[in-house]
Amino acid sequence: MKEFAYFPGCSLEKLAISYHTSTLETSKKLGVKLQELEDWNCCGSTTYFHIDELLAYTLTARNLAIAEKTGLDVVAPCSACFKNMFFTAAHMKEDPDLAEHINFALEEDGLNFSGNTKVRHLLEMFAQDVGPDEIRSKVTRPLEGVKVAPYYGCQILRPRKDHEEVENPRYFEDLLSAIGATPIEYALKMRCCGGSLIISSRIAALSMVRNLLQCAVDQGADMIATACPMCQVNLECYQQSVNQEFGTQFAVPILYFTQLMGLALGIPKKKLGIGKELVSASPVLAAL
Amino acid sequence: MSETYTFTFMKEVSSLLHAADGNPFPMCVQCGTCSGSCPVAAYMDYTPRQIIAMVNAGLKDQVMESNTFWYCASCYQCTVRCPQDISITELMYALQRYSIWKNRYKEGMIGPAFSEAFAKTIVRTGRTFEPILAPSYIFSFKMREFFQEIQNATELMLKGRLPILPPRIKRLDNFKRMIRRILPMGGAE
Amino acid sequence: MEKIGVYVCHCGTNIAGMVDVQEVAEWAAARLKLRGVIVARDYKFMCSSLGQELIEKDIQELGLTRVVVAACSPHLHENTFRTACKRAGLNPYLCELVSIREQVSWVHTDKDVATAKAMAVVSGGVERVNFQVPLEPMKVSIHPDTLVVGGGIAGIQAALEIADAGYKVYLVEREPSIGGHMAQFDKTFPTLDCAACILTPKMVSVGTHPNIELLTWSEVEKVDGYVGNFTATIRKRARYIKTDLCTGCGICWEKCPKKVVDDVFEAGMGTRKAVYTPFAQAVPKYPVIDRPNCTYFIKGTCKACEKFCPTNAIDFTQEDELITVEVGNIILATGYDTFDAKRIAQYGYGRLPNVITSLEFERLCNAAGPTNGEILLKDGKTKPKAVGIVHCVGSRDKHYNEYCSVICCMQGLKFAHLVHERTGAEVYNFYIDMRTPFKGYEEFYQRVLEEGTHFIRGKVAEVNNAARNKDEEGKLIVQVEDTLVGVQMRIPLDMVILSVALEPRHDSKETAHRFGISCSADGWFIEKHPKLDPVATMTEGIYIAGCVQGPKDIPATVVQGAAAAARALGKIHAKEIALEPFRASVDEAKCSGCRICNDLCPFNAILFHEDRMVTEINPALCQGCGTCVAACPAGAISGTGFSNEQVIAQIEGLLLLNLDRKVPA
Amino acid sequence: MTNINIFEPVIIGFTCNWCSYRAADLAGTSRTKYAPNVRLIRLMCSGRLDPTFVFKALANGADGVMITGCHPGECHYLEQNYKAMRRFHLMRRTLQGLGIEPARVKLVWASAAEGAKFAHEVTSFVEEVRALGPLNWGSGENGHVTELKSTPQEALA
Ligand SMILES: Cc1cc2nc3c(=O)[nH]c(=O)nc-3n(C[C@H](O)[C@H](O)[C@H](O)COP(=O)(O)OP(=O)(O)OC[C@H]3O[C@@H](n4cnc5c(N)ncnc54)[C@H](O)[C@@H]3O)c2cc1C
Ligand SMILES: Cc1cc2nc3c(=O)[nH]c(=O)nc-3n(C[C@H](O)[C@H](O)[C@H](O)COP(=O)(O)OP(=O)(O)OC[C@H]3O[C@@H](n4cnc5c(N)ncnc54)[C@H](O)[C@@H]3O)c2cc1C
Ligand code: SF4
Ligand code: SF4
Ligand code: SF4
Ligand code: SF4
Ligand code: SF4
Ligand code: SF4
Ligand code: SF4
Ligand code: SF4
Repeated sequence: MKEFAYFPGCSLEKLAISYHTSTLETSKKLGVKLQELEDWNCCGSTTYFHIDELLAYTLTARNLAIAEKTGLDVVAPCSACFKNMFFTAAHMKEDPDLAEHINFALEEDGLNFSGNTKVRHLLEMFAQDVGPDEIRSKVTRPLEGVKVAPYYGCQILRPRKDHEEVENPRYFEDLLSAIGATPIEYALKMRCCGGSLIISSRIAALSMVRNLLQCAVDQGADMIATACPMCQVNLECYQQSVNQEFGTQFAVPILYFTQLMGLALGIPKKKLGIGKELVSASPVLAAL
Repeated sequence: MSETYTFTFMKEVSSLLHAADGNPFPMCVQCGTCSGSCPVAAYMDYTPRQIIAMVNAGLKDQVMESNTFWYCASCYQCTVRCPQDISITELMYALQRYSIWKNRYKEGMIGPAFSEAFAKTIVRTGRTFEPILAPSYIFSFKMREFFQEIQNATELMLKGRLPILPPRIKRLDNFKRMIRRILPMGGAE
Repeated sequence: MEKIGVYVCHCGTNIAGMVDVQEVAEWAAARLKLRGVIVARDYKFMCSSLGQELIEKDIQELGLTRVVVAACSPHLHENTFRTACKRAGLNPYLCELVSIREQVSWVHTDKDVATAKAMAVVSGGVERVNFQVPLEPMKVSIHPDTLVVGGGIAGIQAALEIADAGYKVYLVEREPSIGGHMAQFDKTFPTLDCAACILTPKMVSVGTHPNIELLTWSEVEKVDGYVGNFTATIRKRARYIKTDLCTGCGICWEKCPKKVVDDVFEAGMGTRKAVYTPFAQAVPKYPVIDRPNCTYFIKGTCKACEKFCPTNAIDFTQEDELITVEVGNIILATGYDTFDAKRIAQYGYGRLPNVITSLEFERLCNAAGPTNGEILLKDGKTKPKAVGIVHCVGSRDKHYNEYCSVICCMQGLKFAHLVHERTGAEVYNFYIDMRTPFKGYEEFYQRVLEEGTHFIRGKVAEVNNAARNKDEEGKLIVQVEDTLVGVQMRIPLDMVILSVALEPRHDSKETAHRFGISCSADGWFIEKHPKLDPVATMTEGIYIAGCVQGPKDIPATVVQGAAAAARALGKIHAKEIALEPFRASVDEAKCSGCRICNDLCPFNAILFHEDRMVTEINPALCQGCGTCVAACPAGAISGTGFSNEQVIAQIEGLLLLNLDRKVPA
Repeated sequence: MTNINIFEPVIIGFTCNWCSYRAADLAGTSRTKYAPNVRLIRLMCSGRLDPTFVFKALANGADGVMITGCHPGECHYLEQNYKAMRRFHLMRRTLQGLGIEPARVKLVWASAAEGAKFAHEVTSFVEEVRALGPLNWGSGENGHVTELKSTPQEALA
């Protein structure tokens, strides 16, 4: 059985509660054990880098250190958390001075991070570590006929520069195919949704949301699957605002990929938090 | 009007980067890949490439007066494509930090206030909590945006997706002492 | 005691700027007097004729028996000073050149430290030269035949120059025909000559030249020997055609039912048959059967070609043939590959049908190409109304290749002109810098500007099909910053041409190793000197020409092909060559017959006499690496020019200064 | 060597004529700066390296020895650098037996194109040896040698 340390991140506590519950449900079904980190703290999202780089690394390093104690690889469902953990771990490994400075601070909480914990995004964990074949074998209700736009967003992929797949990854598509859905091809699958801009530069963010929805709908998407609470909220909550701002008529359900996996694995909708979304997915899912 | 080249600003900014060595923005060849890739470029006063040129030329006032780095969505699209391997996103962060420290930013910017509010919450509680963040920035919204936010919040509340009380981590004292080893707390405490 | 002269060079300020040369010379004269130094001088330019005369005069007047020159790298001027010594009557091998420029003044920053190091280097040289013995260069004869590998324009030019001078050439080409990349083009910049018109006559000359033995569909597998006396083993792959009977009539490929996508000559834009010549003007004219794709070889039936061939030239029983040839010189001209545009996924190559590479475009506008020279979209009928040419695809980018591919700016201009002329479409060139050096190139740029081509300064960020409005629907959208305006642009286009980088051949590292030469980290073959000897390699008798050495256009390729030929001809004319007499030899009296050395020589120079139980080294085969010298436990093997005594003495000399300093004051 | 207080190690470097000596040339022509503590000896091939050379260097006052050659698989003499590599490992064991830190001897592959790498390796090796401290091994009678014992004639005899 696969086992991972699990860092839910702040958003999953409430705002993205359905992501949390559907993650736990699908993992259970697939025989993956997730062990939530004890007493984790917020990783600072992207905002902390605006204030103090070292502090941003330290906040994340605390969680990494807690994860390291479990001896397991750690998974994060939120792309921003993932990126922070992935790069904090990488930088601390490359730069012993940085590691020393941070570990000095961690001492206050009786912690130390030596850089050995591997960091995975939840999507990578399911799509690559568990793998499409394994998932396919457990599917009881394939999502036949549902055209889903896989939305990678930014920070699952970037800024990793060491592999050329950052510009055209395929594993989300493979995962959707494994649960019987039809992944659609659309150009903006890795384009930023502007999540972090909704406060500071609303019009830019709204137009980014609009472009994304437009591109997915033009290519025939019934819904968009996300792998990040920020993306989900942004694409969903601001559809109304986009429609007001640009005179469009979008009503695209935005679900977490774990919710779709859960459906295909035969988990009841309620347990997956389906119904909590603002743009209802029922019309699309009714066809199943 | 003419300007004189000075390189102090460029050096100041590079010293703000965790790894200025690995992020040699004076190596920029002004190819524009970053700005061509940036999903926010259309809304920025200057494109990311222009900001790099301005930093290198020492045009500090113009850079500080621009909205560019506050509008950066941290999407890293520029960074993974730059043919010179420059981490433009990290430069944007550095400019944000510089701007907050020097308390210099374009009038009407919401980014700085939001960042500070967000950061203070984490430092106080160890976690974030959306509702108490709202007041610190929402006043700068225009009326329509204000109502859009209220509407969103209400809907989310009804769906059980907004928390009522701020969550706290358990070892908060240790946590605060840990932070003190990294930076003097100043007004955030 | 030897009488040694020490000469310290200023090299203008190159050395004197960082090393106190006068102090070094004075120190050598004083401190090394006991070691045999009787004169030490410094001079502004030792390699100038006055500098050399200085040495010659001292040899004659002071009776010097050894010379040490402290100057630049021996790879630059060792020969110069050896020749000077020889002129003055001193055996040239009694001269030692030590480097205080590349190894001292150019790499260090503290004058005192650099000066001290220079002294150490000089004293190392003095100690070593003491143990040098007079040597005579080994004379070896030069076989008059030459092997040219690669039949692109570089190889063709080199082969013709040598053959015209009256010497035999073996030209080995991997593909069924010679011609290389140039044969794929329609027009060539900057004069827009038709490529076939200028290339075909040369190809025909190669095919008919009495002095050229053309071996196409062949590869060199192994090379043994050394300058003047190489033996190359060549695999002639089975053609399944009896070339003595075939007339090149073309009936076989007309009748062959098996179509194959041609990834080489047509760059994937067109098809050929299983029996084929890559193009109509191919040299030689007879086809090959591509075994992995031939129905007969796959299924055991077909033989349509055999049935219809009027001369019974098809022969399915042929097998690969290994031949060996003896040659004196080798010219490598294996050219380049193009960058795989799929690696830059954001440009959509391979996903968006009308994003094509430059090589594909060459076929598209070639009159003999898949569309008969009509520039059409993938649907095969629509003419594009707007075409974009993306520069620097895979070049000048730390993620792919850092270098500039040299030809693609001009190639982009050529394409702009052709698109304009043949379709009237709007043409955009997206560039970072326009690089148009060399004769007539800037003028060509001017002409294309006049024609109304749009030039947008900005590296293209991405190409996609995500339309945001009516104008963009159904189009390819190029997203780019126009850096001269400072605005992000989205430009809807029908066709996007990616000017892909020139890259070393995918197998360049293996090829380099097979011929015993080195290649750069990128994979380009390394020339002997980047400025003063760009055609020779570090291995005597092996030359390089064309794009194997680095990206270049056709004129530069031809120049280098001719230059390589001239160098080979020079050797052939000299009939013999003097080799460095650095060879290992066994002192039979000391050899214990332990045979430890016996397996160490990769050149099989070491042989063991069972009868006498001693080892001997064949000086003709020994290359002087010294590995056996280092291995012999009895100290029975010695190397001329690199004896144990010499190296030990040099170590002592290099450390003399330190020993001095350890003496308490 | 100007600052008396800092230990400046002395390194003898053996370079191969075809690759690392050219890498040193390239470092020079590209004006790449590196630590001045190294003094180079040109051999035709790393395979020529006789272990006695290394011991001789250390005995005569060198604090470290750097052996450089073509990358495995790129030897000008086809495969002699593999032989150098094998010898190198043996040599380190011998040094250990003599009570000398094996880290005083370093093997580096550098092709003719790797001037920057060569420079970098020299500088970092100097730092490594500096950290080990002076060797002071067998430097002749009462620890000092002021004149080389053998004159060329003596040695030849
Ligand atoms: C799209 C494009 C357009 C261009 N347009 C122009 C132009 O208009 N004007 C201009 O001046 N230049 C142009 N160039 C540059 C031009 O192609 C080169 O300068 C020229 O072709 C180099 O010739 P070459 O003989 O060195 O290499 P190649 O043409 O690559 O020839 C090498 C030959 O060696 C053979 N070979 C390879 N490996 C082996 C092996 N191991 N054994 C035996 N044979 C082998 C190959 O099959 C080939 O026949 C263009 C390049 C490109 C990519
Ligand atoms: C400022 C400058 C810097 C440069 N730097 C570099 C560099 O760093 N690297 C580089 O690669 N290139 C450099 N170059 C280019 C380089 O100078 C040329 O490539 C090179 O010198 C050309 O050599 P040449 O023999 O063709 O011509 P020249 O050097 O001009 O030699 C021609 C010779 O012919 C003689 N001559 C002329 N007419 C007659 C006659 N009728 N009869 C007899 N003799 C005659 C002249 O006196 C002269 O000696 C530089 C050029 C300039 C202007
Ligand atoms: S992509 Fe890189 S090199 Fe190009 S303009 Fe931007 S920062 Fe400069
Ligand atoms: S990281 Fe910032 S500057 Fe870079 S592309 Fe994204 S939004 Fe633009
Ligand atoms: S001998 Fe060498 S160092 Fe001296 S002047 Fe000539 S090139 Fe310069
Ligand atoms: S093999 Fe026969 S049919 Fe084919 S070209 Fe030659 S002669 Fe003609
Ligand atoms: S036997 Fe092969 S080459 Fe001949 S016609 Fe048939 S498929 Fe073509
Ligand atoms: S020649 Fe022009 S297009 Fe080609 S790599 Fe150089 S600058 Fe780019
Ligand atoms: S190693 Fe020396 S002693 Fe042994 S066989 Fe070879 S030459 Fe003779
Ligand atoms: S010196 Fe090298 S090439 Fe010569 S015999 Fe010995 S091992 Fe062979």
